[in-house]
Amino acid sequence: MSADPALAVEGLELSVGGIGLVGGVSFAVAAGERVGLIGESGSGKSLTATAVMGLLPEEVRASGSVRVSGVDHDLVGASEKQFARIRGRRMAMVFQEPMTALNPSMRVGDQVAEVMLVHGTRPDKATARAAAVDLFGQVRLPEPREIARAYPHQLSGGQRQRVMLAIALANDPAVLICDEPTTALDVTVQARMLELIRTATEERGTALLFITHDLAVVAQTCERVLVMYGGRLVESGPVREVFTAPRHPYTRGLLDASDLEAVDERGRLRTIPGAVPGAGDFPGGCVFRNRCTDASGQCAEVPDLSEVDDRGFACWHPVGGRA
Amino acid sequence: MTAMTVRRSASPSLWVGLGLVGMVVVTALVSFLWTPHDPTLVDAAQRLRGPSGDNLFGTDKFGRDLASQLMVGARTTLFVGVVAVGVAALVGTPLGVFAAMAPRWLGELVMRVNDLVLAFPALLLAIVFGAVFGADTFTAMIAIGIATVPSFARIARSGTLGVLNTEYVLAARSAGRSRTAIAVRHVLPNIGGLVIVQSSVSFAIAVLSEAALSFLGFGTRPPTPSWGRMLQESQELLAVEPRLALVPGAAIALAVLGFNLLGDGLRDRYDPRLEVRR
Amino acid sequence: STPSDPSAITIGFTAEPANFDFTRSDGTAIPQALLYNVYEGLVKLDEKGEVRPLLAESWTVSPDRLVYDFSLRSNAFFSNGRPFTAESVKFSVERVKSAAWSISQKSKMDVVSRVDVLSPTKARVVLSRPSNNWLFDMTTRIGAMFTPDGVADLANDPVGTGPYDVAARNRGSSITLKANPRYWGVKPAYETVYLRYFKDATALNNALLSNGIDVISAVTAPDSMPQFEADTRFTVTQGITNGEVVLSFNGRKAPLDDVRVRRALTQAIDRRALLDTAWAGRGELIGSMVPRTDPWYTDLTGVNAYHPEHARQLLADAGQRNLNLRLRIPNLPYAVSSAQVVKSELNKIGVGVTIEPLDFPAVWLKSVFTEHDFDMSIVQHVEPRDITTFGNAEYYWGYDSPRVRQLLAEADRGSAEQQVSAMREVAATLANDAAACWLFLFPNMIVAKKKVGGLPLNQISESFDLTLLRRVGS
Amino acid sequence: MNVIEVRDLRRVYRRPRTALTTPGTQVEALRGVSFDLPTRTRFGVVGESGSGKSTLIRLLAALDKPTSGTISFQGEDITGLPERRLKFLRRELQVVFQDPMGSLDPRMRVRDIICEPLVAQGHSDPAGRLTELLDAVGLPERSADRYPHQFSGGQRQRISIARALAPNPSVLVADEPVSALDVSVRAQILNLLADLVERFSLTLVFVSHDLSVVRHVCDTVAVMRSGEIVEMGAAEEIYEAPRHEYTRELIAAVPTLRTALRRFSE
Amino acid sequence: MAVQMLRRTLIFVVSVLVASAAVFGLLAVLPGDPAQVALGVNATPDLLAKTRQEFGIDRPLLTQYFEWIGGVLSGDFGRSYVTREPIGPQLLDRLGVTTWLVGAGMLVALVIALPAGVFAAVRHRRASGSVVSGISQLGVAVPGFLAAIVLVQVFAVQLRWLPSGGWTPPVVDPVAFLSGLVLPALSLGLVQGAVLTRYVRSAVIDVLREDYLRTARAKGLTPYRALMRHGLRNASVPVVTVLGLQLATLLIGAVVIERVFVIPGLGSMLLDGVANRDLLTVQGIVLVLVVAVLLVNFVVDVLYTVLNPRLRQAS
Ligand SMILES: Nc1ncnc2c1ncn2[C@@H]1O[C@H](COP(=O)(O)OP(=O)(O)OP(=O)(O)O)[C@@H](O)[C@H]1O
Ligand SMILES: Nc1ncnc2c1ncn2[C@@H]1O[C@H](COP(=O)(O)OP(=O)(O)OP(=O)(O)O)[C@@H](O)[C@H]1O
Ligand SMILES: [Mg+2]
Ligand SMILES: [Mg+2]
Repeated sequence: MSADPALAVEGLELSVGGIGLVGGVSFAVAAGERVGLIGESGSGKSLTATAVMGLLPEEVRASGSVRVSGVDHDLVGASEKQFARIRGRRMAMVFQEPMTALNPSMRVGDQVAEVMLVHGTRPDKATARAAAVDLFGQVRLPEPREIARAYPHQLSGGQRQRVMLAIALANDPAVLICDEPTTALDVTVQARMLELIRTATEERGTALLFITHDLAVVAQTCERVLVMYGGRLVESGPVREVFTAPRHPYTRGLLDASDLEAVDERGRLRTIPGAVPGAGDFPGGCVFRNRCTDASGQCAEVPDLSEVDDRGFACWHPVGGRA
Repeated sequence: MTAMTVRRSASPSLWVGLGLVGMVVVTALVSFLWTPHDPTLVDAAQRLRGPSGDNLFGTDKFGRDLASQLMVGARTTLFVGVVAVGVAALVGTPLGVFAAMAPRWLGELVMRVNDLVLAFPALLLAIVFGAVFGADTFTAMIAIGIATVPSFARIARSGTLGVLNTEYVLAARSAGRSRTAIAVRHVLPNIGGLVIVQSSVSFAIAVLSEAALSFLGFGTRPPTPSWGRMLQESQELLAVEPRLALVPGAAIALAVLGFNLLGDGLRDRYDPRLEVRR
Repeated sequence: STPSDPSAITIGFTAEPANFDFTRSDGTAIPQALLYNVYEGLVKLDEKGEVRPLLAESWTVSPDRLVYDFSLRSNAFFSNGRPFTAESVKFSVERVKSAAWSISQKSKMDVVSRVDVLSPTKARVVLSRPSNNWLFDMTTRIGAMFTPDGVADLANDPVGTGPYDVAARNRGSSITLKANPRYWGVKPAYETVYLRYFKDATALNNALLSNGIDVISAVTAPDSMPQFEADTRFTVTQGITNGEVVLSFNGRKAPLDDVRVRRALTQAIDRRALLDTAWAGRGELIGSMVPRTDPWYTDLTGVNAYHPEHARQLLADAGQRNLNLRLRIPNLPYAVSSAQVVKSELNKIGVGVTIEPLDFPAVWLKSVFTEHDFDMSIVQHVEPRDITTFGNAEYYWGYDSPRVRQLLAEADRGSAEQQVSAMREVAATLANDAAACWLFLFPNMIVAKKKVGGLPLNQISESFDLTLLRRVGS
Repeated sequence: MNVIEVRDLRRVYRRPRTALTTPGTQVEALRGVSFDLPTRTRFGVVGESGSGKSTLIRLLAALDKPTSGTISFQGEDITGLPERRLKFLRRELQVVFQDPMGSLDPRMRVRDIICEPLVAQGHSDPAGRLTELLDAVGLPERSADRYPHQFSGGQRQRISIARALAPNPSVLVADEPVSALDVSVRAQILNLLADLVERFSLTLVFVSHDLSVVRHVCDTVAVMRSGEIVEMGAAEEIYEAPRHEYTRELIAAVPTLRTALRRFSE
Repeated sequence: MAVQMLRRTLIFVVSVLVASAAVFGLLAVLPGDPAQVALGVNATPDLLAKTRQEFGIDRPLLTQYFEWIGGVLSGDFGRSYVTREPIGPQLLDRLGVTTWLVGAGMLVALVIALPAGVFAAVRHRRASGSVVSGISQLGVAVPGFLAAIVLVQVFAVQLRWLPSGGWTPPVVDPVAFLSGLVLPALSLGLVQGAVLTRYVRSAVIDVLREDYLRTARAKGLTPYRALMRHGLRNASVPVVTVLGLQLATLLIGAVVIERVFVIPGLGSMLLDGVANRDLLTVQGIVLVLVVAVLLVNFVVDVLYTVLNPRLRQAS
């Protein structure tokens, strides 16, 4: 791992109208590293990703720091112009919805070519188009030439998602963010897509931030994982360690609930009691304390994400006791 | 990924719209109890007086108090809207729901006829109605109402199609609900927002139509005060007494603005696309 | 028109001719544009109401007043090149009596029993009974002279002997008249005349104010007059027309068949105030169906004058309480304005009035005029000498007086003096009977650029007589 | 005894016209599906998107008419029956849908939503049954007067289930009831369904694209692809020893934590 | 394909036939006798009868209808009761005038609405955007004829820059034609432009929320360029619908404007026709209007497929 991370997020805080949505999130992704960001719906994964990309809705306020290698300024508070130079060039993103994320009235080849033309990485339209066809081959689209001339509606969901990936990879970005890129796909298609993302980033040495709520997908794709709950990072570490020896009760709960083979004596799945509160309704202190079986008075205070050797958790009563 | 609900707080346009419409309603109601002067009393001696304490907006060429006419005219304006929108909504909405729920060919047929009515000049309808039943506000507005039916039918149909595609309608059907019950219990409440929005916009259009018809001489009968007729009567005096046109003109514009803003505000509140973001 | 062209003039009108054929289409618009300008008759009516020679240089009337001998101009030609002769007279007069004419005014020619051609320049018309009205009527459209090979397409191609010929028409907008180079008389002051039509009185006003036209033939938005009077660019004249604005009563029906009720209604209306409010005080008050330009005019405004208390008393005498009347009017500005004043005035003596504007002419003609379905109406009666309609019991107002009928017949038959005295008596009787309530006489208001002279003060013929216009200055 | 018998079921959709000049294309959503469902089976249907799972469910619930083939419910052929003769089906078979928001009328209170089948079927005391139902799905009683949007996804799915249970059906059909839910909530709902099936002796038809979920819930599984059942049998059997190529592919593709973590131990 | 075309044409023809019957029926109940209107007061009964016979209105309604529609189908609209000329050429003339007027009005509307609507949408959360949409709201609320009257007062009567009304055909005098077109087009276009601004605004706001616009920004396009390159074409789909509907209302709504500006278009012909009970003419006009509106709808349909590849033949 190089000393200079491809993506470094420090103390990211996001709020809307005084309600904190994401608080004190810090993490780094090294070049070539694949990091998963997991958590239930509403935990703030997408917000974090869009904050990095500078695509936050207007009403959301951001503070903290976001840095991308090869860019000499902080992305928090950067202007649209500055972002425009970085997006699609230094960092790129694949969104969840393959159905709506492509312009319905433009041929997909042109949509890929555009990202190269915008950043001037290809001299002219013809070259960019040829490069697009190339990319289609790289993302394993059958008959890339024909596909390039198709409109999005003529492609299947999996094919469209590959087009999205081609767009993201077109300029060999340092950072690739994928926000639930396979949730809308069939399992068989999903498997192929995940494989593709993995190899593509490996080949290019791209730093990958992979967002999903599916733990298995993370386990398949990533090396390191960040667990988010209530707008905070509650645990981080190498996938294997976190998934085999979780320290935060929330991570533990997630793992238990996803395992359909692990059942109690009555044949029932294990669950996390209660439900995720809405934005702004999380308790003060430890955000998980109202659902935590181990919560105590101490939990009214915010636990820091204690990071030791890449392994961290934010809990007063970690699973397996304090080290 | 789950749907997240963002309930919007009432927008400023809703409040401004409500305020303006409320003003029209209150003025109309007060006019039943009190007006500064008899709005139809002709008095040669009072002709074309400028604004004064006694005549807030002055008098017209018949010596009638403009303020009083404006107040009673508010009634006409509301009446116009209620009749036109009433006809259009009461006929158009069920028609649209029917067109969406009926067998395909029948629905198609209804919509084709609907398109035809849409293509038909509303003005001609108003003139014919006026000639047959006597020109007055009511007949003119029935005509405008009929001409507005298609837009309600369209909105109602597309809204209904949307509702019929939802799983809660499937659920209702598997619960054993009849078609009519589904139309009444599920479809109508859920397209209600759309219909209300359309109503307030149509209200505005009806007010403008009444003004235009009165301008052409097919609208409200004299001497019943109506903003449109006041405007028409003021025309030849425009250069001499612009006040006579400005007062009803501003009243129409403000009322229409009010209804439009109200419609926008309601749309913001009711449009399911804005309410639920996925 | 380009304002810079001094030989051209643009005149604005409100009513556009639907076609050029007044033998088959009624209305005032066609004769207004064509009579005396394109078509000429043997005689014409001047603005004082006198019958003057036109295509006839002179005429004699036999003592029994049945035979009219006209001597004709020998230098008149139709615009298709045919000469105007006594044959033309015979053809034209007989044509009115034939099925070729279909408008109702043709009946005024019924009194003619035959036309003799005495020589190319001498024509004799023989009447079946003496009639003073006939020669007068010859000044209207029925007296227009045609030539047999000029009547093929009257609707589009009028052929007359007048100073102008129709050069172009732009339907819905304008008609262009060009001076007839072979005209027998004085060359008109303007070589080209554009007649432009504006359905809307305000639009017409604006056209003059914005220099789009040179003359407004008749201002029908009286309240706008001050802005012209204040503007130094314009000359403004105000005379009279023969259009009596009449509040008519349906004399066939109770309670308006009761003379007391009619008098009460008449006395309840302050006609001065009405004129002031409804028509900006422009126009004249009349007490009967006679404009000031008729020889038998007398001031009858004092008869049944404004007296609301008296009106109330009359109503009480007639046993009318809670009277409610339907005022069914044409949807025209003067009627709508006047009706609102009438309603307000009658309300003051406790008579309820419902105003029903009707589509004019179609619905008004059908319901009020033909089916007599009304209590009161307000219409401007524009035909010359239409007082005679009170002699027709079938007419829409249903006034039935044998005495009036007899007087009218005597007037038509008798000598000039007899005519005047009989007509005076008719007018007085009508006023006394409150056969109708004469609200006012429509004014003739003309506004023109200063450069235009010769504007007719009064408008009492059917024609807007372009031959009167003059150029001023330059 | 079989509650449901399906014979050679076909359903062809005509897509609406998309261009002015060409007719819409035809889609064969089901191409000859047959199976028998004994009472109290927990029957799972898996298959990828567009394989015809929802179509099958709509036909089973008589919400749509097949192009050909028959379905008999408790021995009676229900295909082509008019709505008024389907009363027994409406009582005996109820459906839980996928979208926890979309399957609840946003303008109705929870009370009215849950009681809707009872009201529609002329039940004598809908209100009385409400408390029972809320309790069965683990919702507090005060939920009754609230609107769907005031609940979380998991709670909404509970409401949906309560509604399905209202007429005391013998067959519960669920179309991807947990696909839109988070893992933790998914576990809660799956537990609830299992409880209810047991408690009320229900026959369950459970549709999912996730083989591991189906395996957890069901005892019998049918694998669908392009409108056909390619393999059907006991859940464990299919999972452990898939016979059809496609089933194998499916199983291999489903990511599970256990298999995924194996990656690291190698 | 041919079958579909045929089907559409058939629907169109049937629509027109139904419309023609409706117009005919509606006008049949219109009180007032065309013969009497033509002859005026004092018409004698037998003259009236003769004229009715001449107009052909003494025959059974069905006969009249079939004769009329038969004529129309072969391009003959009959002869006007009033002008006694063939109606067809007149209609064409007037349609030409109205088309100019509506076209120019639409142009004004578009020139206003496109930039204003996009601006108001892009800035819809900021004051400047609210000001633009506020102005458009006000513009919608002003009756068209009031706008016309005011424009005439200012530009014709007071400033005397432009004619207050009237119509010069373009072939006669192009300069006069254009200067005469300015005010009517403005009166028509300003209000319609305000209406359109609101639709453009909401269409653009909708598009701004679309995922693919976010994708475009993620590619490195500035928000403005993203909108220009990806948004407008997609936003134009709903706008074209409205444009189609507006064109229909404009055709008919031009009546008042034609009245104020004394323009001999279809609208004034319609009013005159009704007033004169020139029923054949009125029937002809309405039929032409209905056909025009249906045609506009058809064109909008076609435009859809051009703008929206989803509607083209799916692969
Ligand atoms: N513009 C906004 N205004 C207010 N609240 C917002 C806004 N955007 C997001 N939120 C709230 O912030 C929280 C986090 O949202 P985010 O989209 O990041 O969740 P997520 O973890 O991506 O969930 P999912 O798995 O559903 O995508 C949610 O509770 C959401 O309601
Ligand atoms: N109403 C309809 N009109 C036309 N085609 C339809 C309709 N409903 C479904 N289809 C088509 O029928 C096929 C089967 O659809 P179905 O919804 O049954 O699939 P599914 O297995 O439930 O898929 P998913 O997992 O996406 O819900 C699909 O190709 C679908 O596009
Ligand atoms: Mg998200
Ligand atoms: Mg499905």
